[in-house]
Amino acid sequence: MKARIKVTLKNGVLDPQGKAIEGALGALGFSGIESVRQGKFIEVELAEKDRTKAAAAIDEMCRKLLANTVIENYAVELDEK
Amino acid sequence: MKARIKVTLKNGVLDPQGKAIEGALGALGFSGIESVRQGKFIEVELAEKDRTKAAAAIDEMCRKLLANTVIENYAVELDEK
Amino acid sequence: MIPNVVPVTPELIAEHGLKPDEYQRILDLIGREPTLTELGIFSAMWNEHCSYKSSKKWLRTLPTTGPRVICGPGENAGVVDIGDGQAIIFKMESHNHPSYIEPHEGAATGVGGILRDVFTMGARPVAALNALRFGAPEHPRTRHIVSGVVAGIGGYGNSFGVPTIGGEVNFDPSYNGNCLVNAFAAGLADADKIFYSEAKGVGLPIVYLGSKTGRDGIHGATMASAEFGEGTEEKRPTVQIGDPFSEKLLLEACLELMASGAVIAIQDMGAAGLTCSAVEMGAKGNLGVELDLDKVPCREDGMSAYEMMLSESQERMLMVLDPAREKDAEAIFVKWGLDFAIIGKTTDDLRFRVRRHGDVMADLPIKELGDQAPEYDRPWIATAKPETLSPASAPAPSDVGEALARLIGLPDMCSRRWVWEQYDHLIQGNTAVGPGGDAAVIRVERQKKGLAFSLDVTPRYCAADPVEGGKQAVAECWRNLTAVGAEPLAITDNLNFGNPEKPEIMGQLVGCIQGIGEASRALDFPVVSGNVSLYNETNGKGILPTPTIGGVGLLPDVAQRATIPFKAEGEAIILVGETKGHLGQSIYLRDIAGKSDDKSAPPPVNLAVERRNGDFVRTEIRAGNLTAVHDLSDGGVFVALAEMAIASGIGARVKPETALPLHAWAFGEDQARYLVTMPEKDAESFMARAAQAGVPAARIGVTGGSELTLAGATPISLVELGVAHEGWLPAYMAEGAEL
Amino acid sequence: MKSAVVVFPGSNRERDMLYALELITGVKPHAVWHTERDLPDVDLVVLPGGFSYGDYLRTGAIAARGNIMPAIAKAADRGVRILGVCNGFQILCEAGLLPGVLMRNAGLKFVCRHVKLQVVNAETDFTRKYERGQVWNCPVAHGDGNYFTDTDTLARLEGEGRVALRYAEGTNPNGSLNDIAGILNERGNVFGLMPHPENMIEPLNGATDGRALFESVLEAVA
Ligand SMILES: Nc1ncnc2c1ncn2[C@@H]1O[C@H](COP(=O)(O)OP(=O)(O)O)[C@@H](O)[C@H]1O
Ligand SMILES: [Mg+2]
Repeated sequence: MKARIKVTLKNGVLDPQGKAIEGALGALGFSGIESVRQGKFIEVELAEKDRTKAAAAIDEMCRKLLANTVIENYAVELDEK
Repeated sequence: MKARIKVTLKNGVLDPQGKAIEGALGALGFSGIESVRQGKFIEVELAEKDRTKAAAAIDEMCRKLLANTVIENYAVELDEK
Repeated sequence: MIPNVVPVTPELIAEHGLKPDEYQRILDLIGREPTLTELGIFSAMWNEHCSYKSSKKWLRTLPTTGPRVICGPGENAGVVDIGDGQAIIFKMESHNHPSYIEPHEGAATGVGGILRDVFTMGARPVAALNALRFGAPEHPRTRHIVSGVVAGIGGYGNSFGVPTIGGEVNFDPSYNGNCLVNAFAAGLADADKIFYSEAKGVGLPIVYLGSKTGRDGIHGATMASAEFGEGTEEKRPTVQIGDPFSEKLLLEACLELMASGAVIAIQDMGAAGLTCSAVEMGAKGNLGVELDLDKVPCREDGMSAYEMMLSESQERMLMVLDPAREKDAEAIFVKWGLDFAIIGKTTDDLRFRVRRHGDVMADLPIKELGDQAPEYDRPWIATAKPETLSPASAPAPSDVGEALARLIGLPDMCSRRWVWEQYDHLIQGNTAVGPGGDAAVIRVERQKKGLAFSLDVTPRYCAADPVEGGKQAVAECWRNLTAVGAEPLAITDNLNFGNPEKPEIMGQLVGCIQGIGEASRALDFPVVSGNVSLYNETNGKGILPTPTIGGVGLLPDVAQRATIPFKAEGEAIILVGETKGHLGQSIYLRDIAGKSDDKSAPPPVNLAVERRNGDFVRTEIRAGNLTAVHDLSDGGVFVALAEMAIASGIGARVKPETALPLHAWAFGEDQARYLVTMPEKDAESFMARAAQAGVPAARIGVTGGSELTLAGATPISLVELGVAHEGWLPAYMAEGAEL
Repeated sequence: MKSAVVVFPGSNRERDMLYALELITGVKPHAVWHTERDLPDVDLVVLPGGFSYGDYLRTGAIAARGNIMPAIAKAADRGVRILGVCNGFQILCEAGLLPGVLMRNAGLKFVCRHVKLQVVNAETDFTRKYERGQVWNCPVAHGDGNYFTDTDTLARLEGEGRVALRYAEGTNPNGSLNDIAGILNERGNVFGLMPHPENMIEPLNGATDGRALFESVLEAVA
């Protein structure tokens, strides 16, 4: 089972990297950019075949380590493969 | 238009972060983890309403700034909103 | 998996960087066609980087011994005695091409490689420096490369935990398509606990330690081999990624392991990883080596013997362990969470044998792999001796003060703060003089003494006159160490040149080595390690010859160091050394007078004078007579004065007594000179001592005020100078933001 | 004073800290490896600077979940003084022993330079040897020192005098909220700061302004 996890900053949390990217894109001549936010994209390959169990495990991983839930949200996609 | 961009390391490129996360998950007692890879997830809000134009602009941003195409791949999803 | 037996076509040979006669040499040596793995092994061992085939003949002419030299060239790094049973171990190495392709990772892995060379010998790294050469600022790729290289160097060293305390940054169009990243590292060890790469003992386990092996950096060679296998997409050569975290663990594990007494021999895996390290360990110890590649920890599936032998994955070590201590060693590897495996053993048959899946993939004579490498006496043409430019024939500026204000803010002259603030230069708590001084100085941990470091070369001098340029690079390095009060001990060199198959380029290499040799002999400043990087060319045009010199000096008492800033108002400023107003190849001539095509001679180096003046200044520093010291180089007296003033916020009033045109006096780049300050009351006796030592010295002015005033020129405010000096680099980098 | 320095894989200023503590307290501190589950009996536990686990994922995140952390939390509950410097501060935040997070520097670059620190609260166990309002010199060396927390927490920190140190005179190197350089927990026995007082203790360092921080703890536990 493969899990694709997006970790994004919560609304209202300052995002220095996103802001810098926004500035850099502007400097490169791109216009009409309203906002940029940067997060993480983590892919985890699991031996677990059972979807429910895998989902539960990944959720726990996110809560315990992969996301800092004080400032971050996470979303998981599971994929047989 | 909102673009969601996943930037991931190319196959075969060493991913020290992924390796460290894998180790940490193991230490936390998670078993059956076969691999972890870490990438970036970038969300860009564009004023552009035209899908084709937006796609072209985002692609250029990725090549010029958001991804390091020597070592990274990128994938874009576009979303009206 | 790539098959091991393939038709050896001329294309395949060429793609492995081997010339037809070199291939013939292989056939003669082994009496049969090589397997693919064997061809790969030969190509790795016999390339320029490992075999020094174009430079060896000339490198042999360098002086490499001295009373303090414990180990000269031939090991991972040079070892020099610093008293009290301690040694300093240091080396410099280039990572030019990788840094051009991927600036961040290329530079980072360059730092990682040189740190490994140092701790492989049992030393804890205590200082890192780097000499960087970039293309013209206006070239479209330059900014991207500067940004990536600096972040890469900082990112690696900061995380590893070594202070990065100095270096060089220059811009020149000749580096547009070929930047130079020369990384220097130095470490401390007990002089009787140095570790070498020579294997000892038959049948001993060879242990692999560190990160797993992947398909990193298997250069062009892989492209050739890929057509033999399936899944070519997957096997494309990849850039090496630095992992400073693993390197830090490797450092601690190695030092712990060495202290435990389990290590018999150790060698890091650098260029051509497993191949070079295993062959060197065996060949040096007159032993054969047998490797079972199935045991090698791999990061990717299905790696062939060929790929494993050529992989340049980072943060890996190879060692011969005392079998009686295997358990202790294992406990240390486990503690640090590192991959390790016994991957082979030493043998008595002098063969280098490599197995994969039980099959012998390579079986070669181990000594010959290194000893029988081709060596060339390449044709060379000496660079024509240039004419000397007379001071009077160099165009004058409309105002010398205004010229200074421009000079101090030029790309090659401005402050490098933007660079070194990204480097942790304070970690370890021993930094006495950080970046920005003549030489960087650290205290030797828990001791009174200190060590000084400096990297130097003036490529435009080397281009105009390789011999004088080579001499000058060594002399300037020696002078920088002297200017902080250190006794110069020894050097490492990093010779960056174009294509040695061109006689003019070979002539530059030969000339520079000759100059380096002359200077290091005259100054008792032996060469204990080094590295050669050739083929630095784009579209058939070579870089400026750039033989970077890295010097190390010793201060008996770090508290006696001298620094650049003026210390008080009303102090005497004295110029030590003779000023002849030599403007040929000067920054002034190139950048202010607009003579970028200057073909005249660089300033000549008189090594006896260099030594006499320097020894005098060092004695005065150590006697505590001087309050500030700065050596003179690019930009001459006036630039040095400005730097002393800006660094202190104290101005100066200067009135030279000279028959020279003012701009030649102010900006001439005559060698063997220093600016020193002292309380006014001490000036007279200083002048007397200088006269007695036969050292030319002239009182040229007094510190004080908030301006730099040179009689005959418009005074300039320090604020204005400071803004110009600090401004250029941050402003330049801000123009094209990078992530 | 008895002290301990906790060492994680990738810590790299632990030797600086061990040296500083020995120099200032006159007692050799313990070095505690992260896999331990118990701490020695000490008055001060220090989490030193560095790049624990390479700073991968988030700074301090992996170390904060290490074996030794429950023991540190328990010690904090007992009132033992806990000091986190730089990466140590990041770990304390990730472990929830201090509120908030340290994000990427606003300039996105690693910054190593001297800054000026202003003592906002001189009545803490970590700052009592300074004067209130005193400004001192101290180096910083970090890429992620940009302190951030929600507005309620920020108001509480400020209101309760738990912002002990601020970057002074426009020297904020990282964009941290309210120029915060160092904060305390509610009880006042856990302190985290980004700057490196352990590198400001001898004339060689240019000044000795960092000593008072260690001397404060020394006095507090006496
Ligand atoms: N220009 C040089 N001057 C003196 N010694 C050199 C020079 N270039 C290389 N050497 C020495 O040759 C040996 C092999 O160098 P190198 O292959 O770069 O080392 P490594 O295998 O550790 O990367 C080293 O001991 C090095 O110090
Ligand atoms: Mg080496």
